[in-house]
Amino acid sequence: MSEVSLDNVTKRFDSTVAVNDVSIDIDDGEVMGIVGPSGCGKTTALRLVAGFETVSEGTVRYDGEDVTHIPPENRNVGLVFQSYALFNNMTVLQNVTFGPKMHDVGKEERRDRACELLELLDIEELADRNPKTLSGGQQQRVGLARALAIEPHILLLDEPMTGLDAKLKQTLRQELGQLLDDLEVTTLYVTHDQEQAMSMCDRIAVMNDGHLEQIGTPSEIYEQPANEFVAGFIGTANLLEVTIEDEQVSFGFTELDAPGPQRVDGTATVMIRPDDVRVGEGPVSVEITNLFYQGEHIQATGLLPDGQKLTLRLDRSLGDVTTGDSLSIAFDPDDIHVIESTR
Amino acid sequence: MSEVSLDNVTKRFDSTVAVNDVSIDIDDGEVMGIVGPSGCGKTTALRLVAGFETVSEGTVRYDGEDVTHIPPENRNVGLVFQSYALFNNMTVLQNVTFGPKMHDVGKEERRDRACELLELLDIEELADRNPKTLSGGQQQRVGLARALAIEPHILLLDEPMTGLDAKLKQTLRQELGQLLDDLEVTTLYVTHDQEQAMSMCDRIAVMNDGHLEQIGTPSEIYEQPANEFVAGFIGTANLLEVTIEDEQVSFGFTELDAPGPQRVDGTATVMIRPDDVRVGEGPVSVEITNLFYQGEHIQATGLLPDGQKLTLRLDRSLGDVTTGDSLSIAFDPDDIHVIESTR
Amino acid sequence: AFPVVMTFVSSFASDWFGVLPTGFVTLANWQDVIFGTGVGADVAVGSSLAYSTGLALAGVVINLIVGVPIAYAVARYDFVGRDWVNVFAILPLAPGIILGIAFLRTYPDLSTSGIALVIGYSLLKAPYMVMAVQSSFQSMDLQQIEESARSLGASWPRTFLTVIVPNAKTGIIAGSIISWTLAAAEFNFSYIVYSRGTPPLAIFLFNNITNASFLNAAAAVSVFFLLIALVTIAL
Amino acid sequence: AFPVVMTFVSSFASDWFGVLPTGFVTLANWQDVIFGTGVGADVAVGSSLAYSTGLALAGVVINLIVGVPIAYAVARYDFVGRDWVNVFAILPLAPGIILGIAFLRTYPDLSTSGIALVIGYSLLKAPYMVMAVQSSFQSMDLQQIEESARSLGASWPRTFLTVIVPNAKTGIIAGSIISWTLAAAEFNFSYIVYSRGTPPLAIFLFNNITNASFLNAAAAVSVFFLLIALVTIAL
Repeated sequence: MSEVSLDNVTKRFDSTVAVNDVSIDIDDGEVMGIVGPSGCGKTTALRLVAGFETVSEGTVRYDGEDVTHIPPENRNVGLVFQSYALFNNMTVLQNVTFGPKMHDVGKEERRDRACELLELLDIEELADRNPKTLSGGQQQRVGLARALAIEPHILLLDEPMTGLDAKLKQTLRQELGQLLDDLEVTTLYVTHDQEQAMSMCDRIAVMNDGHLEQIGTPSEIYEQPANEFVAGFIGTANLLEVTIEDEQVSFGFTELDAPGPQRVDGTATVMIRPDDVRVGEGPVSVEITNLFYQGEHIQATGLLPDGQKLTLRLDRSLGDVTTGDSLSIAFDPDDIHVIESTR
Repeated sequence: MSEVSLDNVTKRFDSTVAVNDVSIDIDDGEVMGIVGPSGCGKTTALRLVAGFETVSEGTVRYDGEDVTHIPPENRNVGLVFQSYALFNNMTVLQNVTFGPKMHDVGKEERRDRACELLELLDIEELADRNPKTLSGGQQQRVGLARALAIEPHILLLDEPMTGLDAKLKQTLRQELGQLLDDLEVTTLYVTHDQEQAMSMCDRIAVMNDGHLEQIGTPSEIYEQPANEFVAGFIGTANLLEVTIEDEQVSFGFTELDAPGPQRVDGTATVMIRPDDVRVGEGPVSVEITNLFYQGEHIQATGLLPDGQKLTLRLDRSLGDVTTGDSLSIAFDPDDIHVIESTR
Repeated sequence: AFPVVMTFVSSFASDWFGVLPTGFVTLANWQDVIFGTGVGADVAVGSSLAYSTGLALAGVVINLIVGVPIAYAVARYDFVGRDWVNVFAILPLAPGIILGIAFLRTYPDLSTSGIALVIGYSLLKAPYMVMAVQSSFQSMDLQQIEESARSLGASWPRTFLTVIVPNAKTGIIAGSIISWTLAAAEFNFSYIVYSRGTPPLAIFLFNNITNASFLNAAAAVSVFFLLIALVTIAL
Repeated sequence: AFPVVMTFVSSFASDWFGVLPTGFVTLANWQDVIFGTGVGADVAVGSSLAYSTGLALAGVVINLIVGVPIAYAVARYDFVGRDWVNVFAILPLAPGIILGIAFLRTYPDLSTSGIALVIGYSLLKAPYMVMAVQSSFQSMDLQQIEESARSLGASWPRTFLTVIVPNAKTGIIAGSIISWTLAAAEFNFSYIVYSRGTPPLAIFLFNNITNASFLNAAAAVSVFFLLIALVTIAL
């Protein structure tokens, strides 16, 4: 396993810029996620790492070595696609030994290596099956085993969960996360699903419109989003306009002491996560307009005194709240995050 | 809008029973969800309501009237498919007026009705566009407008969210939920995604293997699942083996007073939701083996003293817990649910 | 593609005896075709072309009526014998020569009439229509589109005509062009069935080769290809 | 399909003068074909059939070598002129008669050799190969499969031969059968190019019809269809 880095990489297709001056360093053994809406350039970034697209500007490095102009078959990367793209003309075992065979690994050794991987992924009994006959979850494991069999510098996962049942997705997310942790494989995980990225990745790069918006650990990104785009894309965010003066944050309807000295003075946007709105006590009253039961909690929309909407989470114990009720809420100074860039 | 009911409906295809003696009553204006894994019969149930499959046994009723043998074009149901199935040979407006036209509504009136619906769904500016050129979210609205234009007895939604971006799905879920509430349309919503069903439906029918496992409000199903299948399919469930004797619930490693008199005596299975495990204080100690950051909270897996796994939710404030730590936990007698059937 | 270009080029030449046509540029061949003053066969190339065009068109109409529903049924439903229908509809197994003989034996009185040619053309070229239309049907979600229309109150025939067929427009047009061009150029069947009257195009061309006025024929074929190109662009 | 059945049935008859063949069941026709004792033409049906079969097979081999990569390129890449390649590869526009003449003019010395027939067959029937293979390619996720193989260390040619081609097996087999049967039955082109030696099947049949030993021909054609059926089932 290796460190992999994109240094100031730009990729243009004719007149459009798919990836615009993006730098990402993935540490040895790290699971890095790239998330963003469709068309944000995340898949192009993955294809640049794999070598299926050539960069227009910038450098791709594996362990510090420039691989920008090395063709994909000599880069030694493991790819798992959304469709898994298994070879239906071969058995599961032949799929897994295909990579080592191409790398001239001896027959005995590649068989042993494949069996080991199949066992690790708990699919050794599928070795002689045709991939076509497998379920989605099984195909995913075969795809993983095939990619891991070449002991790649980096494992590239392109939306590997899309198309699976919601429940299966949850289970596989845990298993895959565990596996990547255990194997200490350097991994690049591309997805539009921020929940998956948060639970599986060590760090996450958020892309939008070809740009890198923010890169950081899941909690950094969730709790301290760099701008409104990140705040809105990762989780649910309440964005409120405030005036900051003398370390006092004024919402118009209530005031708070700012959490430490603020770099902004004047008008600013603050973000409050729904789960950070304290319900049941406090100076602000909201009128509930909407309730969505979600099992663990109830997501509610309330109207603030100034008419802005606020999303909040109610505990299941508040299950008897109905539309039209008023609830008292409070914000904790530590839970509001001032967004400095408005992009 | 109407009441719709399936009375003891069975549907056989050759030797397989797709729907097995299922009864569901949908009240006027109610949003009923059918959830279950793929192949559970939920889509067949929807097709029986629409009339695209004929029942093998049982009766389908609209407002008490037997429609079992009425062909689909005379049933007046609004259908929205996963693919939306818009007519690409017509404009958006022509799509929406198609239904009224088939029902011999006058040219003026059907145009007015369609414009009203497009406005309600906030897509009036798309009226002259070709459906092919629209985004997924816009297509969904056109599909809805088309289905609603015939003022159907019941609106049938077949996995209408699958295939959309995770973030878009969240937004549309709220909008659609709100819309169905406002319109008071009797709705049958079929999905494999229990989260969507819980937040959008008034009641949910859980199906498995052709059978109806449970029917109830989202909170009934989440908090009092009828059996292990429902407990596991809806949300995340910890299922633990216990012995119940003299209103004492014994876990082996700890004991609890039962919440009121129990119908079971002897060995039983209890369910505890991860968010009901109280963390930080209590008689039981678990060793954390796994942590998944999920933004709002952290999902953790811990080992109980007897080696069983327990899923729990940690508050973000416990963000410094790492694998290998021990945490004290407690169960509240009110939060454990004894599962009576083991199916 | 190469012979098409070669033919087109040579239609403007006055001679073609060696490897390449010579004597450019003459419009004499085209004049012959268009005004029917050609030498060689006993009728003008133009009328032969018009006759073939008309017969082929009639064959296409039959193909549309029969082929589109077959393509639809195979793409949409999973019925017993479906694979057989598919194989028989698609494999263009019957050589024109055999069909022609079977035809003559069965209906000896029809031999000289255009009806025989039309029916033969439509039978021979149906597979292409079915194939082209089927590929259109396969790229759309037939079942969901059809069921949407029916739930909106459209009867099955109405659904078929107002929703299914218009959505398969591309395939239907492609199928019509292909089966029309193939029918207009069909030789074997035409040769067996034709006995007197205006000869179909392929027969005319065949007769002309022995009479050495190939350049006339080239012009006729060029007209034919231009027609196809125009129709293709127009649609 | 009807003429095929009719032909097969009549191959066991000793006479066919009215609407239906009569004089069942005789194996004489089959004997003629298989042992080459047939009357009518100057060679046995059997050798003519074998000759055509071989020529058509050679044409199919050329089609495979040329057609599969074309089908792949069109299905996989989005290059300039792609639509043109597609149209020219797929629209079976060139009638055999024109191709035959262009051929004779260009290479007069080749006329009697089998090479001319093989090249002609492969050019004429290439569209069917391209179409059939393309439909196989279109149903698989070519790009992801190819890129998976390459990321595993396979060079492009190796990826093509060990992964892409085997996955398109169904289409390649279907394309081979279709273009082989069509080539074996091609008349127009064969008629123009053939001058002496063993006649291709279509010419043989054509000659036989005038010589009234159609039942021999029927047996020959039946052999031909049986062959196809056997190959189709075997694969």
